[in-house]
Amino acid sequence: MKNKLMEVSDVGRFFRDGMTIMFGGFMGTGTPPTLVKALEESGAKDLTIIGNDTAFADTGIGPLVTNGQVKKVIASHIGTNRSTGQRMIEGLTEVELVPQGTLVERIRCGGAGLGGFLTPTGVGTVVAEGKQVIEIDGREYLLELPLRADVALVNAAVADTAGNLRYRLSSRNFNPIIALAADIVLAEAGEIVEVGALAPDDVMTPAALVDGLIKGAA
Amino acid sequence: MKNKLMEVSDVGRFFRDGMTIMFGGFMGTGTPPTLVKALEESGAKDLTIIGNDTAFADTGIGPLVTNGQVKKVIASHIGTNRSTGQRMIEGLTEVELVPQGTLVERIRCGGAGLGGFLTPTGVGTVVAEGKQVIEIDGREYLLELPLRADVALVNAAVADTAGNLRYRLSSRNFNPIIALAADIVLAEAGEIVEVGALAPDDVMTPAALVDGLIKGAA
Amino acid sequence: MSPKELIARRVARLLNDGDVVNLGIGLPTMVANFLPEGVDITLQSENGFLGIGPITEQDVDLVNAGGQPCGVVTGAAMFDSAFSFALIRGGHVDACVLGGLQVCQNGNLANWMVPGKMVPGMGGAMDLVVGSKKVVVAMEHCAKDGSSKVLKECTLPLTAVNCVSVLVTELALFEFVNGAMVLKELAPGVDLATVQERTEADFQVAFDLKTMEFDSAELKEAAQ
Amino acid sequence: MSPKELIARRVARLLNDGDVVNLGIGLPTMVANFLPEGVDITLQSENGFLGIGPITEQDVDLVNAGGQPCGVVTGAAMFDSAFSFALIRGGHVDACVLGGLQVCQNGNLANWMVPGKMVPGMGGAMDLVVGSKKVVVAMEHCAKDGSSKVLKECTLPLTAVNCVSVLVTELALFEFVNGAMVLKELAPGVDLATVQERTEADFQVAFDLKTMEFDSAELKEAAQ
Repeated sequence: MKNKLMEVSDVGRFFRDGMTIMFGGFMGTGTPPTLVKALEESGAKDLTIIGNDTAFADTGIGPLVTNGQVKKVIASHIGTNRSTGQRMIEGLTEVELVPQGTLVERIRCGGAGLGGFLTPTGVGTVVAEGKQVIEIDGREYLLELPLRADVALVNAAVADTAGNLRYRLSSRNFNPIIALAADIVLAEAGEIVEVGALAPDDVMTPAALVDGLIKGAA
Repeated sequence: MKNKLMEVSDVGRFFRDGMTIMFGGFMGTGTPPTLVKALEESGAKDLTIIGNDTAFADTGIGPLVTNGQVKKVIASHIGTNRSTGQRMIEGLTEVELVPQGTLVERIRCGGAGLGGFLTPTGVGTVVAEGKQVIEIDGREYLLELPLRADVALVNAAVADTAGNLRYRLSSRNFNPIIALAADIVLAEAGEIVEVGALAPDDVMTPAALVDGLIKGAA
Repeated sequence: MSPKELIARRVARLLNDGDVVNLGIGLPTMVANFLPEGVDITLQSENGFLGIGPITEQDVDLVNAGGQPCGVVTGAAMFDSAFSFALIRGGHVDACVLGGLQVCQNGNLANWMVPGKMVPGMGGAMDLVVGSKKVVVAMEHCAKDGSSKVLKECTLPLTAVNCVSVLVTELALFEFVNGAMVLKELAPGVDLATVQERTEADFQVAFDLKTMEFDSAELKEAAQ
Repeated sequence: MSPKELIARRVARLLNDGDVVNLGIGLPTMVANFLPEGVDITLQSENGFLGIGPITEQDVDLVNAGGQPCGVVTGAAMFDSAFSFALIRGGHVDACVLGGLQVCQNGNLANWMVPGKMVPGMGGAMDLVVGSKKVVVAMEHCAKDGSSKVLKECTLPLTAVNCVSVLVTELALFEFVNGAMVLKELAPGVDLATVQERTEADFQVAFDLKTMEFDSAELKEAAQ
């Protein structure tokens, strides 16, 4: 299997202005700090970022918003990062709020080659605006469409050099889902092991999905 | 956490004529042998069974079909069990053939509270007959609907007494998916351990989904 | 007993042994402290696990749905966010307890946004109230300015329509049955007139209207 | 070299280093034996893993998509069937190789059913041909009765429409480009007239029509 390990300095070349970037994490837990830092330092701007939330002003994906690198946020929650709300009000950053279950399912949909799905979540609310309502067996559902990205930034606890990943506790969250939904998948892991050190049943994201891997802080 | 462990002799009470039963397994690998035997011995008839295939005449779910307990089969493949094909031709058992990816996704959909999903699989084939075609971004998709069951029969490698389950190698297949899609979930595991022996990151199906657990053959 | 504690204690007694429960941030989180003896519930955290427990040692990879460090019970199980919301939307959560900004008489809930003021996002709330078997709203009856939060019609953006099963405030407990809002219980020392006065919604009064029950040990504990 | 071996050897050379590949049952399975030196591919098994390998010791829990005992390579990863088909439909499989009953000139494939005769079910084939980046059909050019399996229009129930990327038979290799079927290569010792005679489909002939290349080591090995 190919060795996917690279230096942090190799990562910058994947980022361009105007890209759509997905990131794992829930209020920063499970967001890859080194990859986010590399994206920050790349100076790429006009980004669309997709993830559960924008964390805090100085943790997780937060700094990217604060820095003004982000044109649009697609998230379920922006309340903990004041800069996101402020930039939204000032018209500097567009924010699309999506219910968390719908958000992660739209990402899964994009990664799984599905054209959309029907969810009861959001029926009769502002979330339904502009969406097709389809009735199945007398219950109304919204037709929600897939989300994909150019690059996904994934945080793992352990990775083998081929890119098989394993997550730990609640830092798993969106990570295994975004790993299917982007053209380029970059992963960061606190611990890098030899191929074979992760048993096949212990792998949570198969190596075939990972394009590049860096060693992060343990 | 509740202890879900029961005797095989307690299992028969869950089965009734006319029920819909989902089962894990791929050509018998990962189908719970003891639970299938209990269903067979319960004598429940006119069953609808949902699973990837009908295995072989004498393995996996096969014997149930051969015995005439099954009114309808929903599966992706029946070729390895001659009795299924024969009963279909004789008009004794109805067979609904569903592409494997669509089948498992319909089950996931039923377990995940979604009303349906759009798949490109089957467009322009007999699978599309009677189904709504929805165009998204210029590509055609079939609207496929959820599947649920009264009882799911799950096969695990290891279970704790609360019902946390872990699968092994290719016997995982449909098992973790059907565990969300039935009113009653019965699991069989070759090895039963104390609660706490499975680390939280090693659990593949949470105990909360499992209603009853039996010790199967190791 | 503070109003919030009263609400949390009453909600705790709505939960059944064996239930899988999702508790929202704030007041709902307090419910876990007041479970009756012998009631074993499993707490779901929508960021990806079943079995929230008391924190023993802080672990950077283990936070609850409020982003706060937490612990897990023995027998906990971790999963990804897609699985977590499959559980939530798929009816595998027996009850969720959420705070509310407004509840109206047909069971609509508004709890995620005040236009022009507070736009944090809905997080997992919309999925939780649509998917949980029982939706309990735990909130104070009136806003700080004294206006009722229990309305004929919600004026704030909705979280979901017809979703509330039970509303518990420091004054009363209402159930929503077949589209009707029914007053089932009064808080200790509260009379019907007070509830009527502080409630804008039209509601029915149960034939067997009761006073909320707390067992004596509980009251004694609360008094301390 | 038997017709089947020739097909398998030619298909093997269509695969690129680093590809994730799904090989169907029968002839396609043979492809794994003929990978060129230095081409490292990962084999997907749609029943739930990446990294099929040679069988070392039989394990009751480890079978391939044909239900046969198999092995795994170092670095293999297991998953459930929903994930497996997310990989397949989601474009994460670079190439799939399947057998065919009929292929027609617009790239339709029929390979799962002969009404009134063989109704085994489509298994994962319909998802594989819709989702894989490249769909290679590996089949003999004519049926046992000598009739062409490469048709103007398929007469058997379809697996999918416009799905075939490349068709490899013991006579020729065709590519399907923008709805057109193009003859790109002839098998060694086969002339265009023979292909035309045994093909019902209308096809274009590539300007740079070539003879299939096999390296000398390969031919030597095959001759033994």
